[in-house]
Amino acid sequence: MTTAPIPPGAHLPEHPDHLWDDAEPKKVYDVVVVGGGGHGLATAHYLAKNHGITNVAVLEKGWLAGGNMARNTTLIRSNYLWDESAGIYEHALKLWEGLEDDLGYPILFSQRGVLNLAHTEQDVRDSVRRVEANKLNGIDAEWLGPDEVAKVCPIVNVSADIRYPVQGATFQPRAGIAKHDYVAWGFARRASEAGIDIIQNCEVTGFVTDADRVTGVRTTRGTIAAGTVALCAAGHTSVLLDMLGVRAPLQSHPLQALVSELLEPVHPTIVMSNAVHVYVSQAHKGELVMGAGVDSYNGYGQRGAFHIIERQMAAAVELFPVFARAHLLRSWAGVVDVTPDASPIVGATPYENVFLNCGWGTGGFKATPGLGWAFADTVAHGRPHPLVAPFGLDRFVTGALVDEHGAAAVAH
Amino acid sequence: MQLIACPWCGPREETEFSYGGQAHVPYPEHPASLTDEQWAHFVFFRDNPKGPFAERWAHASGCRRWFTAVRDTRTHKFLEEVPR
Amino acid sequence: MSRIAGYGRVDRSRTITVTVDGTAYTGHPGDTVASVLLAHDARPQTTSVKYGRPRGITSSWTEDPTGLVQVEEPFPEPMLLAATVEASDGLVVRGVNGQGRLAEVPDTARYDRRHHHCDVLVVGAGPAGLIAARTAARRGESVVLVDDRPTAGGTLTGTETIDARPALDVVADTVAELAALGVTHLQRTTAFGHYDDGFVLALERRGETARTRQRVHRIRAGRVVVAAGAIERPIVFEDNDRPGVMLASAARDLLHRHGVLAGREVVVFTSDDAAYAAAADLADAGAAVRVLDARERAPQSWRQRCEERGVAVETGTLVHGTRGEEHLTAAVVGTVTDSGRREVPCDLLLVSGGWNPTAHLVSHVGGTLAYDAALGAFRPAAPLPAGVEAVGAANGTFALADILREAGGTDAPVAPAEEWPEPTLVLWHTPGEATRQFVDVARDATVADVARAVGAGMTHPEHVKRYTTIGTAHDQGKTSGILALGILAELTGRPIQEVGTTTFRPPYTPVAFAALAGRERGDLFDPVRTTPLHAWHVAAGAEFEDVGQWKRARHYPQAGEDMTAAVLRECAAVRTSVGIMDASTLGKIDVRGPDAPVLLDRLYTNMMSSLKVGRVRYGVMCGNDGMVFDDGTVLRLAEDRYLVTTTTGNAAHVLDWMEEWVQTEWTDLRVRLTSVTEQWSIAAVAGPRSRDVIGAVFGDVDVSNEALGFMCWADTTLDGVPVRLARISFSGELAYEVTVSSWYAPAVWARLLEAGQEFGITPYGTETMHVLRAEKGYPIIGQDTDGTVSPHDLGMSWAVSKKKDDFVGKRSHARAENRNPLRKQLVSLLPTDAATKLPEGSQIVRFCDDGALPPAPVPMLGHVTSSYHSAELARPFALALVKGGRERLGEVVHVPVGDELVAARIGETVLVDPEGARRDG
Amino acid sequence: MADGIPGLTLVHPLEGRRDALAAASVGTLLSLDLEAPVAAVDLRVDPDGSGPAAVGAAVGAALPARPDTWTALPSGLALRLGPDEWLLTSTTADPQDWEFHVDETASAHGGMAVDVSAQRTSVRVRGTAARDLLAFGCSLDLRPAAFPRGRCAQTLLGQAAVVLVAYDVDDLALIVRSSFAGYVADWLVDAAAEFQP
Repeated sequence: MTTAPIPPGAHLPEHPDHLWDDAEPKKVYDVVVVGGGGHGLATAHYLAKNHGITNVAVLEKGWLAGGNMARNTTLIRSNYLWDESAGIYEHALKLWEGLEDDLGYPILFSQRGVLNLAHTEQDVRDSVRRVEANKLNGIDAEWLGPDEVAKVCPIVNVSADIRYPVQGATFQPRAGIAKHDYVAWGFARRASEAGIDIIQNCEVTGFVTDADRVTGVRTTRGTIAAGTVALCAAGHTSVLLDMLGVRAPLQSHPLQALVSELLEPVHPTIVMSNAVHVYVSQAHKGELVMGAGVDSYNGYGQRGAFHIIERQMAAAVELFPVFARAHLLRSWAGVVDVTPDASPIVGATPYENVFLNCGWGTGGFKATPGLGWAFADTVAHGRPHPLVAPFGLDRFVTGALVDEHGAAAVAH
Repeated sequence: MQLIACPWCGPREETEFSYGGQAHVPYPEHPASLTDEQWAHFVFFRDNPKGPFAERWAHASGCRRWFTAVRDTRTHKFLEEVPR
Repeated sequence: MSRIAGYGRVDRSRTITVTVDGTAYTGHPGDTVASVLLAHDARPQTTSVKYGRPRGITSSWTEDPTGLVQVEEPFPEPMLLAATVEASDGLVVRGVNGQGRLAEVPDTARYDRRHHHCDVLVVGAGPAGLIAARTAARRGESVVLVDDRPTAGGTLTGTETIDARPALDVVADTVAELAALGVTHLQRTTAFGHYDDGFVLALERRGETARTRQRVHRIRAGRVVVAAGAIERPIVFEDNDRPGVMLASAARDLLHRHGVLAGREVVVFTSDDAAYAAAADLADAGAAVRVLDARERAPQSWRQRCEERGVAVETGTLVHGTRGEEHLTAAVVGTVTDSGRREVPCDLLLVSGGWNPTAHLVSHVGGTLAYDAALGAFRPAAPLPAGVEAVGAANGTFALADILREAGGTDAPVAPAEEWPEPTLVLWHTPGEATRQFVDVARDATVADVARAVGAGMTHPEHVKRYTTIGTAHDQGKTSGILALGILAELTGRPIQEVGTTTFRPPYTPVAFAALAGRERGDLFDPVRTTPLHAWHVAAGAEFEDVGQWKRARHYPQAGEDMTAAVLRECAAVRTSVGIMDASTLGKIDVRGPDAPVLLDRLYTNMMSSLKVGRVRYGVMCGNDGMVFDDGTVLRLAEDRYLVTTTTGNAAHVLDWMEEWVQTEWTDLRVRLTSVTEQWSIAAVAGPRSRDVIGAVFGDVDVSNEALGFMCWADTTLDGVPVRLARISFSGELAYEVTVSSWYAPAVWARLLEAGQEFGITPYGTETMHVLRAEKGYPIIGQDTDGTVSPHDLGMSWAVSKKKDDFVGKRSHARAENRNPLRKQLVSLLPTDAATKLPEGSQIVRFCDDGALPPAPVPMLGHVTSSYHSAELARPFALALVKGGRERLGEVVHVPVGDELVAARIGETVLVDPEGARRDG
Repeated sequence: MADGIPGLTLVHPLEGRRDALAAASVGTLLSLDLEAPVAAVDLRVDPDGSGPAAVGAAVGAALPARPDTWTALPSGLALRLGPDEWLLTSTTADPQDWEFHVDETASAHGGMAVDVSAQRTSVRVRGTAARDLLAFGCSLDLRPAAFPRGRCAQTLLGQAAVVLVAYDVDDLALIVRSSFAGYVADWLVDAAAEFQP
């Protein structure tokens, strides 16, 4: 038997022998978390870990973490412009940095840094503005000129003779990627260990209400009484809110992503470019993982239009000439819920015991532990945790938006 | 990569069109008389149904006319396209 | 050497040399790398990703989970299959251990796209596809036929007969007839994605020497006929990953396409009839063959044919494992009933567990695939999506006679029906050590891994796939996917249809990024928009800046000048004499109709209906959210006609937005909008001597302040060409905008330069324009605003009408947050050292008495939006958005710059000529 | 019009690419030529009213009634761009006069005409490969039966909006906004390489 060198990253860590139990729904729970994705599972984990609340059910309409959690491109960063965003995302990043130990699970968290490229004079202004804001918020960030960009990521084409030359980039060294499935399974395993019921193939079909309280959740597996309801349904939040007669400024759009075949390491970091709508990292096994901007129209179909991917490939080959003969192996789409100011909606609803967590757009994955932490606290104490307080539904009435479009509307 | 039937130009590639969101959301008669909440609902809140949805589309790279379409957001399929 | 005389369709008259893992092998045109290697009894030097076990070639086309190679010459391309790479002279490849390598130099090959429209697209040129295409073409339908292999015929080998003739003769005749009927017939073309409304993407491999290496065909078809055939299904047993184990159909394919005999001592392990054809053919070609049939009964006619050839057939017999080191030496065999084992020496072990229809393209458009227990496979289920059909093996029809009938109906040629066939026995794996039974050979994933996933609490195929990585390799589980489902069903004691169905996503096979980019590379990546004066700017040595898709002259450096020096010079020229700038990129919209004034009153924050004909007014537009999103000047050309200008980058957006209001909201307004952005070119002539220049060029115009005052316009002609002169100033100087048909822009520009010579007229670019306007406190929308800034925040309440009961955005200005005294407001910022140019984007913090920043988080007051060196002020200055800025006039704040804290004083925005004497003079 | 008005030189937006386009031409297979600038107005008038007929009378030929079609004027073209929108060109009129002439009639019928002579320019694409060339970048069904003489369409070529005009099976024109003309010319030249012997 030959023992040729095993390619780096070919080995994935061994999984634990046991992950979670498929629970049968009980009649009543203190907390019912609707949505068994990253946010729902993280919320359940921190409810148990930080607040000792374990009489909890996590309801998933399909297979666990099979929504955006299974479909995202796993970028983790906290270099957002506004204090409010920086607060929640940086809290999340700090938790990411200790998450493998907390979960006792090899989630392949790899801090390799993220470059946000600037292609125009205005990109440069916006980038410097964001870097300076990050520094003052205690977030690692620097502005790099084209030469320094080439040092961090030699395969980026920084020559002046491309259509939109790279003028520089912001760099957050602590940014990284993680293995999305393992993250979800790690949270599920801890929650399951704590006695929380993880219930799959259980779709919410309605709510039992009593004045301004929700007393139960109707599901395809029967009605479940709930002390508190926490909504973590991402792209499908509007469907649930419609059942409650609550309106939120959400639009669900397809967001596509794709991978290449396995390649020898060529890409040491993560590169994002708004101007040409491309996002690339190289995952642990060696595949290039890419995402683009969201598809333009509303859709729950978990499929996008191919011209978006073609445009993305054109941008990728422009910025990374060496990618020319890499191959698109698989493409897919998730359903992201987008808000008018590109910031999430977290907090109270007109129902005193129903709490809302949605509108993360392309930012959901990176926020997972931070949101779970703050949302669990919100649910446990029945009031918004300070980190999510700025993201209440009421901001659309007062006009106190957290507009991440202008200077930092960065997908993923 | 759908074919969208522009009521004027006929079926054209999706890439020629731009999306205008929910249809039939009229500009308020007297914005000044609205509460902040009512105004916020006009400015920011739109339906987001999983199923048939009446939307506004513009044939941006064609005749540049706006029209109304009913589309199923589950399949993305267009069910009906009518002028304005 | 295993090249067999009299077999194969390779061109033996020519010999080519292919280098694999450093060894040169001879082959022939028509070979693949796999067939060349097998002809030399070799295999690529590859090992598996996880356990480093040797890997061979297990199939002859795209489904091969092994046999990965890296092309090195003529140009590096990663992760291709030896079975699909066509051999060409000088080709250099090497085996790949799970990861490919990208080229270090850019790929200069050409790639493009081509659109097609047809009544029928047929995918697959096997017997089903050819006849389906012929039937449609004979009916007079326009047909496109694509097939991924180099030649038509699919799995037909030449041993079959159709209409009592050799099948390949019928294929050749059909291909000729299709050509005669005008069918667009593309071989080496893989339909890789199927989308709504009959849209299929197909990649054509045109060859390394073709002008265009690869082409993506974008085919819009009335009907899509999926005739893509089927993929043979392996059976899992111990050490089934050992080189020498191969799909039965692959060995047959290699023999008849390439004249290669993949083994001399052959064991065929099967649970269906098709593999008998391989046994017979390989025996005819000189191999010693033994058939082990897992079923109790062998198909009678095949048993006879085997006897005639001396091929032993054992029924109720299973392969439990293999022996060998680098390569197979024996199969470990037993019977279904007892536990006895014996070794059967062999150098090739062919496996066949039945066939899986290649129905990917049906699934891409949401067609459901239902499990067929008789086939042990998923097949297209009725109703298929509208306009989609599946015929032949892709539809689960495997007998040639039936395939032809299904594809051609009464019009179809006839093949003899197979006599006394035996039903397929669905067998996922034989008994044995699960840790060595490979479900996905490409991922080193075994039956034990599936069992472990189930033990961990996973029951959904998606979870198992992600836990074991089965089906995620280059082949996307073409052979392993169904096995994993079957084994999962077995382990969880559920029928397959309950375990889950299979859905496929594009692409069917991997597609190079560059092929998808097509022509959209370099300058064709995105349109470059230029003005009629672009050639002049280039000749004048301008540095350009990208503004949207436009190239705008940013400054005109002279010998030895950097941008700062050039801009200071250009600024000084405008402030002291005269400068000229190309402002043609400004968006221009002709707004006409009796209700034009009404529309503009609703869209602009200020009043436009009161503007007199002959006058100009600056206006601001807000969105419904009350935030500024564009600004510009408005000329009233007539009672019912305005010319609206927009910012360069926002022009298309503003026009679309205005059309949206007119067409969808205020449909009662009698007003029409026409883009005239390219119709009119604008030369901005600015500076104290601008009046002299304009006067000199347009002698017949009274350019005195009385006749043509600030914010007035007048029409004239130059040599008969209509010209419009407008007193508009974005620099704060006496200035004119000269508007002329773009046809004559270069000519008029030349006249202005000529007349300006004596005043040293200086062309200036956007950077200089930015400095000049900033000195006057004029904001640039998108630079000094970011979508969160209202006209009031900009200090432009003077441009917000209080008379109008409404305009777009007015209501939002009344929201609580908009009345917050701590909103950011536009102010100027003067570094107290009068020397430091604050970087644009810098954040602003409270003055730190001890000269050091407090620990993070440090509250921020705002940020620097614009910052320049001013020739006029002989110092750097900046504009900034600062919380409660206008309440802080005179206050000194700190701006962190690198490790320094730079002190700066907040002030009014207008720093030059506050009373506007120059501008209005 | 091509020679412009004496005194001021009319510069074709694609002057700098005239030679490149000529060089990209391939015998009878393909020829790419700049078209001389023409006077053009964007006509907007109620299609159901008396306007179209009146304007037709004024310009000497009936305006096209069907969507995406054109008709010949005595010295120019009338292209139907939208429900209430036409592009009227004249090879002989002066742009200002052309706008005045059409507008005079149109405004009497609640319509209007706007001079867009310099807004767009045009490239003639001729030859047996003309439609094949365009099929590389245009998603319309350009088969002669589907896009015969008399058809026109506003669509995309590559990334640019164009008005595609079918004069004949082997004779088409691309009308494009002047600022995009360079891109379209470069695109055509690049695609035309496919037909070089």
